Amino acid sequence: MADILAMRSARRDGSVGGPRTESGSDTRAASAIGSSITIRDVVKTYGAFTAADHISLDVEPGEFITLLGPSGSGKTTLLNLVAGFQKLDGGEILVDGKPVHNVPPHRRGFGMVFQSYALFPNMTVTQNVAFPLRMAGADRETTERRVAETLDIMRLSEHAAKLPSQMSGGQQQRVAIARAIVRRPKVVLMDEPLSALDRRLRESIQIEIRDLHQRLGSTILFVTHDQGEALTMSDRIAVLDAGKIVQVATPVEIYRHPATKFVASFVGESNLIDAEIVQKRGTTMTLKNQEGYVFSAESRSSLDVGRATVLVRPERISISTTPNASALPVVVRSAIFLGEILRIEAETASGERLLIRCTDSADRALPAPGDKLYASWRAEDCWVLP
Amino acid sequence: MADILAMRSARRDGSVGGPRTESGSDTRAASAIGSSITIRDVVKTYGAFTAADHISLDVEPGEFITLLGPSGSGKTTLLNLVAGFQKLDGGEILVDGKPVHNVPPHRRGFGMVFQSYALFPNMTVTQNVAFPLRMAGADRETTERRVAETLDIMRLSEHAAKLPSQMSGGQQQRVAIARAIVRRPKVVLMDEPLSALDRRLRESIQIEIRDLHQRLGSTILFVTHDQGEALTMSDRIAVLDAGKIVQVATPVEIYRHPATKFVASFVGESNLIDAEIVQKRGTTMTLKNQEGYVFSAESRSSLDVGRATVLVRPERISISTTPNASALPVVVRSAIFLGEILRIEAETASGERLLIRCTDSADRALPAPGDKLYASWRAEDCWVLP
Amino acid sequence: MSATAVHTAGPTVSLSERLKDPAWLLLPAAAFLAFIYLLPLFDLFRISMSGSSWSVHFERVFAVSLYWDSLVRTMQISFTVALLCLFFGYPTALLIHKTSGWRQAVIATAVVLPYFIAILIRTYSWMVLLGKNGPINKLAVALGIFDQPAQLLFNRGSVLLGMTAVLLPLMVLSIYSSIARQDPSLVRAGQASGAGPLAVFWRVLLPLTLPGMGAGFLLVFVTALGFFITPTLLGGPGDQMFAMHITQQADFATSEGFLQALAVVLLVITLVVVAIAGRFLGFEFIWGGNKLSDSTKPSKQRHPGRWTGGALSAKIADGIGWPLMRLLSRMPVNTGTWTVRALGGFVLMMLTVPIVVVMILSFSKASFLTFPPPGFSLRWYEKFFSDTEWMTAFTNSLIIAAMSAVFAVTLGVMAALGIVRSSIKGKSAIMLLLVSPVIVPPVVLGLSLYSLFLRTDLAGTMGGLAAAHAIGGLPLVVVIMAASLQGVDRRLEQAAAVHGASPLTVFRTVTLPAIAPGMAAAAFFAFLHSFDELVLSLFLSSAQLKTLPLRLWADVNYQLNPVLAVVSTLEVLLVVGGIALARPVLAGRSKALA
Amino acid sequence: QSNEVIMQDPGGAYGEALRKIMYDPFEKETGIKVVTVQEARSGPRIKAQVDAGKTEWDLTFIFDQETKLLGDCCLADIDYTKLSESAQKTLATMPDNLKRPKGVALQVIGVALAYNTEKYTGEVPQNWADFWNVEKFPGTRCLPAWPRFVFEAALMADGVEKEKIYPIDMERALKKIEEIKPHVSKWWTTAAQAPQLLLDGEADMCMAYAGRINNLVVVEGAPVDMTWNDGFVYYDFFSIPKGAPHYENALKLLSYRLDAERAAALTQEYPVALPSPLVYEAAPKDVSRLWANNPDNIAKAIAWSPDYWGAQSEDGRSTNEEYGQEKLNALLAK
Ligand SMILES: Nc1ncnc2c1ncn2[C@@H]1O[C@H](COP(=O)(O)OP(=O)(O)OP(=O)(O)O)[C@@H](O)[C@H]1O
Ligand SMILES: Nc1ncnc2c1ncn2[C@@H]1O[C@H](COP(=O)(O)OP(=O)(O)OP(=O)(O)O)[C@@H](O)[C@H]1O
Ligand SMILES: [Mg+2]
Ligand SMILES: [Mg+2]
Repeated sequence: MADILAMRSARRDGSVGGPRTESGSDTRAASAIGSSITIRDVVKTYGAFTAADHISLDVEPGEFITLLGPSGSGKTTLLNLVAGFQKLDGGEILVDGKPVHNVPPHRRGFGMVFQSYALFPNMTVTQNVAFPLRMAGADRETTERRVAETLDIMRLSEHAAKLPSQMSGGQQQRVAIARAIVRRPKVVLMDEPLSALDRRLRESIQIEIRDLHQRLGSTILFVTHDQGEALTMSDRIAVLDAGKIVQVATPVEIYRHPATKFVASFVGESNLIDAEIVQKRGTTMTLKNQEGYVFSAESRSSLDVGRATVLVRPERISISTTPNASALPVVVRSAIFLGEILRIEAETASGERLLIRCTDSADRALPAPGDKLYASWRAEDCWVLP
Repeated sequence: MADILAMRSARRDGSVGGPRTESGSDTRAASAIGSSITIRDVVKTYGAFTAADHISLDVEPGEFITLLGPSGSGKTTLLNLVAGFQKLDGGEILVDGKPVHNVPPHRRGFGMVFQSYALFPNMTVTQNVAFPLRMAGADRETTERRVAETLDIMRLSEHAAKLPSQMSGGQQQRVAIARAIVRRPKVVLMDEPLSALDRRLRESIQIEIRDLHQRLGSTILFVTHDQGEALTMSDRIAVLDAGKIVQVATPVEIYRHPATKFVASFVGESNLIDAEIVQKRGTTMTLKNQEGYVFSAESRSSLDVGRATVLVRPERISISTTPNASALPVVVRSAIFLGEILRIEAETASGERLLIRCTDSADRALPAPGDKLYASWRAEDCWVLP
Repeated sequence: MSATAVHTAGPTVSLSERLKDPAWLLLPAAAFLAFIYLLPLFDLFRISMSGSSWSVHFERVFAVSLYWDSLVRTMQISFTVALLCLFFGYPTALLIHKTSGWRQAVIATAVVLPYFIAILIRTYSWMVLLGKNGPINKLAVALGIFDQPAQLLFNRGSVLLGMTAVLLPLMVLSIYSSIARQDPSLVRAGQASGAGPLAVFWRVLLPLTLPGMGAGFLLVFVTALGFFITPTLLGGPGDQMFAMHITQQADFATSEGFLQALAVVLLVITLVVVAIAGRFLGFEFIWGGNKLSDSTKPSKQRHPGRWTGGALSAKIADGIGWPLMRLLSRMPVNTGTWTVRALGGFVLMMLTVPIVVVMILSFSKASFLTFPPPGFSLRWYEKFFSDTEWMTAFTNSLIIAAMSAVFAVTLGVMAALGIVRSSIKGKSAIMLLLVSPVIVPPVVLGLSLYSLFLRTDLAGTMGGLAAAHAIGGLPLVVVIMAASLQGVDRRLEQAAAVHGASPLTVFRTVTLPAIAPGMAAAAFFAFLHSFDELVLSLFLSSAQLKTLPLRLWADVNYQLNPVLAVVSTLEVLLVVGGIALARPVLAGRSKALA
Repeated sequence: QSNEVIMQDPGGAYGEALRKIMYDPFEKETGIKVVTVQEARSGPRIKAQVDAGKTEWDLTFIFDQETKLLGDCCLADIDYTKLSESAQKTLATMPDNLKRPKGVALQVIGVALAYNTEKYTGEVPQNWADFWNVEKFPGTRCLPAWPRFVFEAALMADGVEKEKIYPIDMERALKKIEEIKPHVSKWWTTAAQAPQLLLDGEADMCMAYAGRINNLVVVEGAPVDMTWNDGFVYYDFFSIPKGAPHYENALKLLSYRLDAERAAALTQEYPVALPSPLVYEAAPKDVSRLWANNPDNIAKAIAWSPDYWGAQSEDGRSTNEEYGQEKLNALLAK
């Protein structure tokens, strides 16, 4: 997880060089033909169950936003509301500033990948993919060219004449993607479009989607359950839980500064330490954990007394075998050697679990269960959950 | 990738302590109620297209075998053949040593998760899950208990009264898993059963499936496109490509000693180096790459002259900034700092790409594009593809 | 984005909102029926109350126990026939579904063929088969089963047999159109769960094809209520059905008022019975009153009554169903297949043997129908072909039937969409109204309609006749299509819509292919309903416009002669030829669909 | 308006005979086209046409009672003076009751006892008493499912004299019918059924329409025969609806049909005759043996009374016919 993020943030931050800047909300005017989408206080209920609970989200034109959340959190529901398949029970949705509740789905000009693919069973792959173009009235030649292009991108050319029922799951999913993007719509809604693909294909299609996004500037609302995917691909991530949006932020922000415990533990591996606030000075807070270990942490929380939960990512913890006043003593429960990395599960004296990922330095022996270690972290790697 | 494998192999090899031994084919008699499955020279064609091309595979009782392969490689086809849904065009399938071509699917006593879930749309979740038990004639009380248990495992208890159409994709997939395992069948066929689940849920259900597997000793034939999943969960992995099985081996073996270039590059990241065989002594081979860099490698290949392809995993390459006779000089193209790890893309003088993942030691500066580095690896980390 | 224009003021919004609800699709059918059916029906009610006091005719209906008894008997017979059709129709539909290629074509043809034979002559061929000197008796005597020819005709059994044979295709095609849509992976899932073919059938296929079965049952039941030719010819004195009384009354010049009162009683009581039965059995599933999946509607179907209503049947299913299923799944694997084949084969025989009899009769030398014919000749063929009126009548019938089918299908499909896809209230009532034209005996409807047509100058026009025939065709289409629409995957429609297809295009590209089997069946029945329609035609045709049934009837009126058999034989050959020619096309399509 | 006449037509073999003997020569002679309409029950339709003010037909045939029931509302007076001379001559031989202002009888219909000659080779049934006598004449019977004819026959079988049949003692008739009920294989409702039942062997002895039996005996040589003893004779009337579009043409066609020679020729094609002795005399004796207008036959038969059946029933709710029908239906359904 951390890898992906680092890789991405490295690219983003320009350290290795990426075409785009940190925030998705900036100007990309040159190619920005995507629409803005404003979701305002949207409510959707099924009987007594609320599947979308006062959701608000502003999507900039050309932005790539990922909806991330556990199964059943309302991701598909939200996409369906944006696409116009379901009636809102409250709130409104605006596209390019205009309310769309009166615009039927076929006038919204979106592309969409359905979680269940929803390919037309009576049409061949080619016909499926050509469908949106035909609807848009494209001429024959353009249609043929664009369909061939898109099938090529999706590695489907050899299946062009097949019917959906004659294809494997992954092939069907790729047809669904092809159909959604072939018209190069201003807005593309994708519901777990890569879930049936193996890593290699998935990576190459991720690249194609990003590429398409950058070339055409389409606004993309992307649903995935794969955090890695969310972290690498999105301009911003909206984390959903039980029908509510709990945080919308850039991937780096989500990873480093999660808004809630849920986000912290849903995205990436995490240590959530229960501590008492000792002191607060600016954005730095001094805390004390159950054993009395005192440490500093970054915080934007408004809290300044009482208890708080502090997030420390496992890879941000450094360990040493020598006792150290400014370090937390832990006992190793298990240690696994992962290539160059050590994954250690340790426990504090009070029984709190601590997950540590650290480099395997040649200068010390591999820790064994029962060993004593001293863990420490930097204040800036430590985040007080608001 | 390497992490997962290491983590797993660590567990497997007993270095940290795992309940099971390396090979899946050993005795687990105590709980082994699973059936053996013998797939012998099986052929399945669709018109001119061969979806299963003389596939042979021996599955031991109680073994957990994963079918891994790119989209469209024939994984679903193979499962369907084992389940008895499609007629063989050649070969035979034996369960517990008995040919089953005359046994209709419902008498095979298998459990199955379908890639498309295939839930009964007219039944509630409870009814769907209870279905196999009722068919098996379980009494009411047992049925209720087992269904409740299984729903609980799958985190579905609160959805028990819903119809499939009222559930999210991930929820439906979990119902499909519940239905497949509720009867605790001797053989469970699972076609990408976790593809719609987020990491956390996926991990916990992976654990449940492993647990179930160990407790009951069911034989499991598992399809996934997720290599990580394949590597962590399986006793053995069968890699499919274009309707053929290209390798069947333990995860460690697959990762370390892939049988073909395809396996090497499909599973994990890899450097495939083209080299000329200089000399062969026992299982050690001396090779020379295009630039004349001479190195040793492990080999079980029967080749002893001519050209060969050598696999070196990126994490097995060590680098140094000082010239070294026994190292290969490369130029850095890009370097990304991934937490504690450096991911370097480098190029040899002859333009061959080399991917390197190595620890970021404090004693040297972060390499920048254009820097010269010296790469080397140990003979035992280097594998000559047969 | 075209959102702009639409979104302005409040009232406009609500209007366009309202237009989005497909309920308006009911309007054309409603307008059509209001004019051509409700007006005459109103007339019917008016006349039925035109006695010295409004209730005098009704008093008479209920004063004589005869009518009430007959009404009960009619319901019993119709219900039994519907059950029989279901019992024999389902395996036949399965058989069609399970076979493929030429076999499927043959079976499907065998099912639809009888519909091309005038009902009168179809019934007659049963009289031949079951007669004292008929083949069945002869065979039984030869085999020593009977020592002397038995009286197989003119009893309840022969009525049920005859009616079942006549109405079976309606059931078979209704069911088939819903079986054809099923997702094959569900069957696999059932099998993987340990369910044998029979159990899969019982627990998976059967529930999923309920709308088709329900539609078939409703149509057969309601159509059977109005039957009189078959029971008249095949029944004994104890098998008088209500429509027979009505027809009998229609012969009395003085029966005006009473005749209408009988019809009103039949209509009202039938509707009430169907409505109550529908309530009780949850008949609405046919037209989606109990639709499971539509999430846009706040879950009306969740109300607990449904489930408690289902609880009883669930208990029965638990207590008896499951053990039985397990037992069945332990039977040899082929049991199910063989049951289907045996029952289906029996049905096919029942449907085709009469055709063979008719064909043989068409070559008879005699001017009367007798089997085996005393000698063979082509006399009746010559007669048919030498008379241009036959050919004219035939062409007229074709044109009118085609027009009528177009009317019925257009209006019916729209209405079915309106019912199934809208969220209007009172769907059951609307549906009953749409189905009711089948119940009103044409003898009584005909006269009112004739007056109406005379006044509007429609009498004797092809359009008028086609429209009148569509009154009876429409219910067939609506019911079959409503059931068909239940099986359409909404997500596919959404997928089409989001990719730019207007509602009409969505219908054309997604919905239509999905409901095509049902629609073909519906169009087929609407066509044949018109092609076979006699009674309304008697009223509404003119000197210049004669249809085939009218010609046949003119012959039948005085004597049953082999020309009828000739016409039937030619129709059969036409259909078989047509299907044979169309097969490459159909096969290509079905392959594409496989 | 084109020069035509729209004529109601029974169709079938009878229709063909009419076309050949009557219409074609008529068209050739007068240049008036005869357009036929097939319809069995014209009364209600005429009423509807006249009500709507759009009469379509020129000449229709209706039942006896209907000349009275529809007379005022819907039927035009037949101007007998305008008929041709030959027609006048035929009319002169017909009883007054058959040439009413609103309708003229053109068809004699007979209902009689028919039987299978292969079944009864020796002694054949002679009257309704024999029909009821299942000892002497074993075998199955068939009867119409109507009160008319059947009640009369039952009474005759029960020994009521021909003259005393009307008014009918329904209870007595029903009791007698109950006796024969177990032996009746089929209670038929359409004219074509009875001969068919006889031919198929489903019934050995039937009450049947004379015309078709006659046609079977003479033309087809089928193994059936009939007796006119205790038979019934009644008439079909022809009328011109009010507002008929071609009144004059209708009179011309009527004249043509009333021509005795031609009417006789018609009976040879199809044995339904005009109720005039002139017609009978014009036909060869061997074919006219079984005709309903054979004076011998008429003497053996009884004149069936439409008036009785059309009269109010004792309970005042309906006609005798409807009342009897209900009684009969109830008995049959038992
Ligand atoms: N009915 C059919 N007719 C023709 N080709 C078919 C049919 N069914 C499957 N195939 C082809 O057979 C190949 C194997 O299909 P299969 O479903 O086994 O793939 P898979 O390995 O499960 O792939 P995925 O991971 O995408 O689900 C595919 O290329 C597919 O297109
Ligand atoms: N028609 C319905 N009736 C009742 N509940 C529904 C209905 N449709 C969806 N739900 C519920 O709404 C919730 C949100 O569903 P949704 O499909 O949006 O989830 P999701 O985030 O897409 O999950 P997944 O990742 O599993 O696809 C789920 O708990 C689901 O059970
Ligand atoms: Mg979803
Ligand atoms: Mg698959």
